[in-house]
Amino acid sequence: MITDAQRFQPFSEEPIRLIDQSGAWLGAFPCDLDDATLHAMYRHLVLARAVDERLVLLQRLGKISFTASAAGHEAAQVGTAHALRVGRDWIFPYYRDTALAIAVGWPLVELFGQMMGTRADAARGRQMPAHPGSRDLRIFTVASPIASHLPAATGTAIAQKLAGAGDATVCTFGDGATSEGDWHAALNFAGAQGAPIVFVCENNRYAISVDLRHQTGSDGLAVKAHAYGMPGYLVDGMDLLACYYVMRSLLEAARDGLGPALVEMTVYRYGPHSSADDDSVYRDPAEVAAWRERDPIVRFRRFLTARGGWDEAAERELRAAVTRTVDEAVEAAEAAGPVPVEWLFDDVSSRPTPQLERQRERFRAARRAAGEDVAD
Amino acid sequence: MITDAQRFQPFSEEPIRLIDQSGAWLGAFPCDLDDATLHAMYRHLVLARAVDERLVLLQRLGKISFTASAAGHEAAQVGTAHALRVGRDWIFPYYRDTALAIAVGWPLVELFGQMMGTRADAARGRQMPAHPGSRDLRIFTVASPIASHLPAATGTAIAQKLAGAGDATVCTFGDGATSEGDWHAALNFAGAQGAPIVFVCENNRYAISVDLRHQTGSDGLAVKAHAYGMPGYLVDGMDLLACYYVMRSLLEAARDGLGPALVEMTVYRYGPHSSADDDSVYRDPAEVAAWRERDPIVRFRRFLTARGGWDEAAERELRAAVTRTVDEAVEAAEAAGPVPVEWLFDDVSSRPTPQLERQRERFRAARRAAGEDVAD
Amino acid sequence: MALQTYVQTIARTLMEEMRRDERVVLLGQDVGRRGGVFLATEHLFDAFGPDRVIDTPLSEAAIIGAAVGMAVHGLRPVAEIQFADYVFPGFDQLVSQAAKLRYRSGGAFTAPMVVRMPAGGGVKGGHHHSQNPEAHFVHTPGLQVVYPSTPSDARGCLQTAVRGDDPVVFLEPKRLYRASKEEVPRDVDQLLPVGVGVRRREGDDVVLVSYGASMRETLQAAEALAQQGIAADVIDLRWLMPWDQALVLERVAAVGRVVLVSEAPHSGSMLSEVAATIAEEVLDMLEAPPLRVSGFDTPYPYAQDRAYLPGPNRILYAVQQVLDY
Amino acid sequence: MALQTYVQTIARTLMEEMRRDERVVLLGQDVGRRGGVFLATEHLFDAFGPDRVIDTPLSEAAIIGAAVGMAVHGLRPVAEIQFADYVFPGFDQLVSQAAKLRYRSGGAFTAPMVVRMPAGGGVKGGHHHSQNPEAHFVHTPGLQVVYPSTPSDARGCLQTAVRGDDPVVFLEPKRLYRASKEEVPRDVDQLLPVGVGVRRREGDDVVLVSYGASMRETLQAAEALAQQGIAADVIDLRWLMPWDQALVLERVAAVGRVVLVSEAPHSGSMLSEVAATIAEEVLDMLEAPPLRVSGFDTPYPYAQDRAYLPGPNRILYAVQQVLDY
Ligand SMILES: Cc1ncc(C[n+]2csc(CCOP(=O)(O)OP(=O)(O)O)c2C)c(N)n1
Ligand SMILES: Cc1ncc(C[n+]2csc(CCOP(=O)(O)OP(=O)(O)O)c2C)c(N)n1
Ligand SMILES: [Mg+2]
Ligand SMILES: [Mg+2]
Repeated sequence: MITDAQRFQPFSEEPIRLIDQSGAWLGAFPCDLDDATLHAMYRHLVLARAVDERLVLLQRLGKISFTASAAGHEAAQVGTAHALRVGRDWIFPYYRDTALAIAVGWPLVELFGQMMGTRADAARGRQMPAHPGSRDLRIFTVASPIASHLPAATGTAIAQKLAGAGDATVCTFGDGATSEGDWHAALNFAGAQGAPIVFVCENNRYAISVDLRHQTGSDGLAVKAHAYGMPGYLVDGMDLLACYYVMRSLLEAARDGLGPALVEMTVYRYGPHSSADDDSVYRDPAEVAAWRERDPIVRFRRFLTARGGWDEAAERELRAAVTRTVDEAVEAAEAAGPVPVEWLFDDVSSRPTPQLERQRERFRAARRAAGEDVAD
Repeated sequence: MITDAQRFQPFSEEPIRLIDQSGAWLGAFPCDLDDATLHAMYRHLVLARAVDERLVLLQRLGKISFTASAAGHEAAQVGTAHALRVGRDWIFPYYRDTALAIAVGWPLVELFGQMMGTRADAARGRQMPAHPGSRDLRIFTVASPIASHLPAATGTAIAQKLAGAGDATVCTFGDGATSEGDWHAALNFAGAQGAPIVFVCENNRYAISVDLRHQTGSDGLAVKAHAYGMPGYLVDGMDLLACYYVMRSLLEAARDGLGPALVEMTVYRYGPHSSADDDSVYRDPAEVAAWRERDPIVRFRRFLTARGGWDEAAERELRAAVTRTVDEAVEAAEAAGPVPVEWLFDDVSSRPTPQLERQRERFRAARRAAGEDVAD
Repeated sequence: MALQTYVQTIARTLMEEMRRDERVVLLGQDVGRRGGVFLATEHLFDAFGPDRVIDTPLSEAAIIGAAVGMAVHGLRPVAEIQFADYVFPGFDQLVSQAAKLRYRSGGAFTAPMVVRMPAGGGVKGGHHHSQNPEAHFVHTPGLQVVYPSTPSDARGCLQTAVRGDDPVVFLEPKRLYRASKEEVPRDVDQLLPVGVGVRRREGDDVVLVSYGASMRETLQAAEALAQQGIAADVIDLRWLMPWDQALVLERVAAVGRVVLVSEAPHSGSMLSEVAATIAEEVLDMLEAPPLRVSGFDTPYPYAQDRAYLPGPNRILYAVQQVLDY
Repeated sequence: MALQTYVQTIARTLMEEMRRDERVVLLGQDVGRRGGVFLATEHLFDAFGPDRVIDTPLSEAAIIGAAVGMAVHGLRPVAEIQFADYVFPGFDQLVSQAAKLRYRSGGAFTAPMVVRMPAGGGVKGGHHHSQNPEAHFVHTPGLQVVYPSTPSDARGCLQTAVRGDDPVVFLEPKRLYRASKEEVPRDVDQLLPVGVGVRRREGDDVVLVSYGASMRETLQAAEALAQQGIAADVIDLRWLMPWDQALVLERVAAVGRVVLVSEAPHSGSMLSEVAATIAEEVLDMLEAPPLRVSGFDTPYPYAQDRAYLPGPNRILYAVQQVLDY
């Protein structure tokens, strides 16, 4: 239930914020979450950061081919995740949403399996790292082409509206994504149909090296909602509770038939765009350092501490548990072993075409002729 | 030179209007155009309507295969045309812009040649009717795919900015076009680059049968400019002088380096979408009749009459001259004769590929074998 | 049974499928009150209302992409692209999303959906209302592609497509929309299996392979040949991916001479695939080269609308060449 | 002369072309300060500034479409698509605008522009960073298509493309960006004519035809064959539209056996076109069927990144088949 005080104003000049840097609560309403929930949120932040760091490490060790760090985006993603009804609402994420996937419960073994392309990957090793997906959790499997998932998200939301079960969809993307034609097509169709969907922009102000000023002439991204007849909200994306409450109220509004919304969460990515990037070419280290000062995890911990019920001991225990969890997951994912070569021929369509069958036969024959192990 | 009073407010609730239905001037500044200019504008309105009616007739007679009437859009188009510096500024029109093309001076023989696909068509009979284009007039040849010309228009405007010669671009389209991804891509890039371009939406509230409510959730179309950091103007598109003055001031601003703008001109199409359409299925005849009452040509004539210098005799003379001009142009365009069959192989690329050469040879041989006249 | 045109058959079949399965929804530009610009969705808005017959904004990416999302949520969307030429703004949604969804999710998600589009020339539409883009889809693994040439085939293939579990690109020969009429059964299932072609005529002198709109000219050519005492075996591929390799190879091997007909541009076309496969698989049985009679490597022209099409004369010329070889 | 990688050659050639002709401008995502994600535009932003090296918004339609408009205004734009897989959101701009502009305007307007895009697999990028979309362009009349396999070819073809009067799709084999090194001349013109292929090896036992990234494996296979005493004639097509039909037909006619290699999906590929043309034109000279060794009719996989590619073993197997035939 959303109280009146928990409804927010669209198109505000200043980002919506509920906790300040020191951890103090700024809200016009009391935080109505219990300790268990708040601690679960914090655990997700810490776990996501730990996973992130491990992925960077695994990439350096050559165990995974690529990683796109979510560090700096965690509050936005975890706040969003907790506002969802997991398993009912649909999630259309993008490649940087590992914290979101973790916070809705994506099993870590699947996560690392996906990253390593082993048999632990529910998607059978089909995609490069950082492409989450889960049928059970209604996470629409990530595709690399920027913004290409948005029209599908709108379609799912329209289907939800037709089904009338009061479910909603969340669709996330970066600031760069807002320039794509598909982004426009999706928001416009959702607006025209009043579909129950919240579009969430994780605005870290860079699309690889291209800064926001080269990306668009608009003053921020929330204002783009004007073009679709939906409200646009500017939110401090380093403030987990601001993200959570805004998303909770908008999802409830969507479920109530009030239609779509656009949320801009201002975040920062601490790492390079990906393991293939060198951000020193286009970002001032001082800028990165300044944003590091505003680490979303630190801020939320301060809030917990200030509120009471969180102390050094709890912190130590959490960190140790998280490390164990990550260690175990990595190990299990790796132990699952590589996917067989011939899996490459499966899942193209409901039944393989005669054309593909023939290709597979010739492939097998060539391997046999070369003395390669066909079973593998 | 634009005076302060001739600058308009973006994002107004009410459309910008300078002449009322009775022909009375409403402007906060005096109309600074001389009689010759005003009469030339009127002549273009009348000529465009006459051409339009002739095209409908020619289509019914089977002399052209298709027509897309501009009736109801004339004031918007002629007003826009007169604000341009013909031959310097670039024009990226769409298929309904016959009045615009006529008003910037597209020779009527070329026009009818294009419509009939005869040798009088400067584009050699390559496209269906209603696809104007002219190198001399800098009219970028119309392509059928909606909104596909917008990114090119932005590119030309960026090139103009780089050239620094103070030229600008006008790009027109319908309300339906605003939903395409290309539309978004073009406005966004123009906004980011501050390119000297004015985007003009001829909003007749229908895309074939789809009304604006199904097209977008936004409140009108001018507000979409918010998404690109440019001003958006709502203009009464049945008011030639409102269109003219708004365009004049925005083109001057663009030339002065103040960047792009979006203009929504509210118009109505009196006819069906095209000769292939039956609008009675989706439009209330009463709605059409109500808009016919507000005919832009009648309104402008009332303005001229009220102002003095235009009377029945002038009107009669104009009508007779226009009919003669149209008659002559149709005749000349038809007399030019059909384009040769083998022209179909030309202008694909700077030099024909060996592949195409071979296809042409086989085509010729087959025709010869069938006893067809190869020369034709 | 009364005669029914191709386009009426589409509308009727959609009506039946929507009655049969309430998960079937339509979306596209003007598919609602207007009933489609060709009337391929006539009466459906009145019958099923705006929730199941959805007029969309003017965006092919929105149409195709939303269909993917609807399919993922359990609906069976049938999307209309107003002209096949206008699929390109939504091409990425077909290629990057619809076609690859099953694969990239390891089978977790699928996109059972149909994307209908009127294709082909001969209607004085110029190059943006006349194209035949099937080769692009055939070259996109994950898509099924079908281009039926008759009303009853259209019905059978549409039933199969709507009830199947894959994204299907469904091309309709717009110049046959009204020109092609047949007695078409109603209210009975007549699903035509995926990937199965059909012999339209039997003969031992030459095999003609075609599909879609060009079937008409191909059959006209076969008729003209028959007058000259030449018996053509005529294969209508119907499905272009998968396509009926077995049937084509069997007939070509038996007859030894083959001419392939379609109106898409020559280079890199569906015909190139069929010809390459023939050369690969039954080379020794060929008495003459497999010749392609196709559109040209030019945009589709306006004034020479008919000349561009592979008409009977061009087909006959090629047949003469393979017979004289 | 020092060795220069493929990607360095692209950057250097662009530098020279921009110095030579101030109408040459670059646009794309990250082409500016970042120098391109593969560094194919390294140093150019510093040398020419933001007016001539334009970082664009994240929209391929904006990039390709704006290039058309720039070209129309007299510039010579070179657009970068970050990965060939991402051309599809801008595909309509290529197909409907760039390719058809000259034709539809009767020659009044042209679009002299180059659209560069790294293509191909073998980089563990999964299906959205590995595709080879050349067949789509080959089937689009009005586009020139080139896919050079070596640094010096890349240089010669890029010079030709930038100075030509047509829209050119310029594919670059990304897995050879660093792997392929050569001594490449600088500051001299070395334009390679449109549509002309090259023989990389001479031999009389079998002809191997390939292009782009797959040239490497094709040459490896030829080397292995040489070890076995089998002499392969190796043709690098370089240009895919127009392509060097004369050279291919001449060699295939002379040798009688041919294997075609490329990593794009099998059905409807460039190889299908070459094979079909061979069958059409030199059937009687064939001692064995023209075999295609290609990618598969699946999206490009991730885990089996290498297995998907037509590697030497698969090529050798096909050669053995045509030799044993
Ligand atoms: C259609 C498309 N074009 C280009 C790319 C290459 N690319 C990958 S990530 C990226 C930048 C995305 O930036 P943004 O949307 O801001 O997300 P962020 O990475 O900053 O979270 C680009 C250009 C792509 N994946 N898809
Ligand atoms: C990409 C594309 N999709 C669909 C069409 C078919 N079509 C032609 S005109 C039209 C409606 C355009 O409406 P609008 O932009 O409002 O212009 P109007 O005709 O009302 O002036 C449509 C859907 C097209 N030409 N291009
Ligand atoms: Mg970003
Ligand atoms: Mg309209």
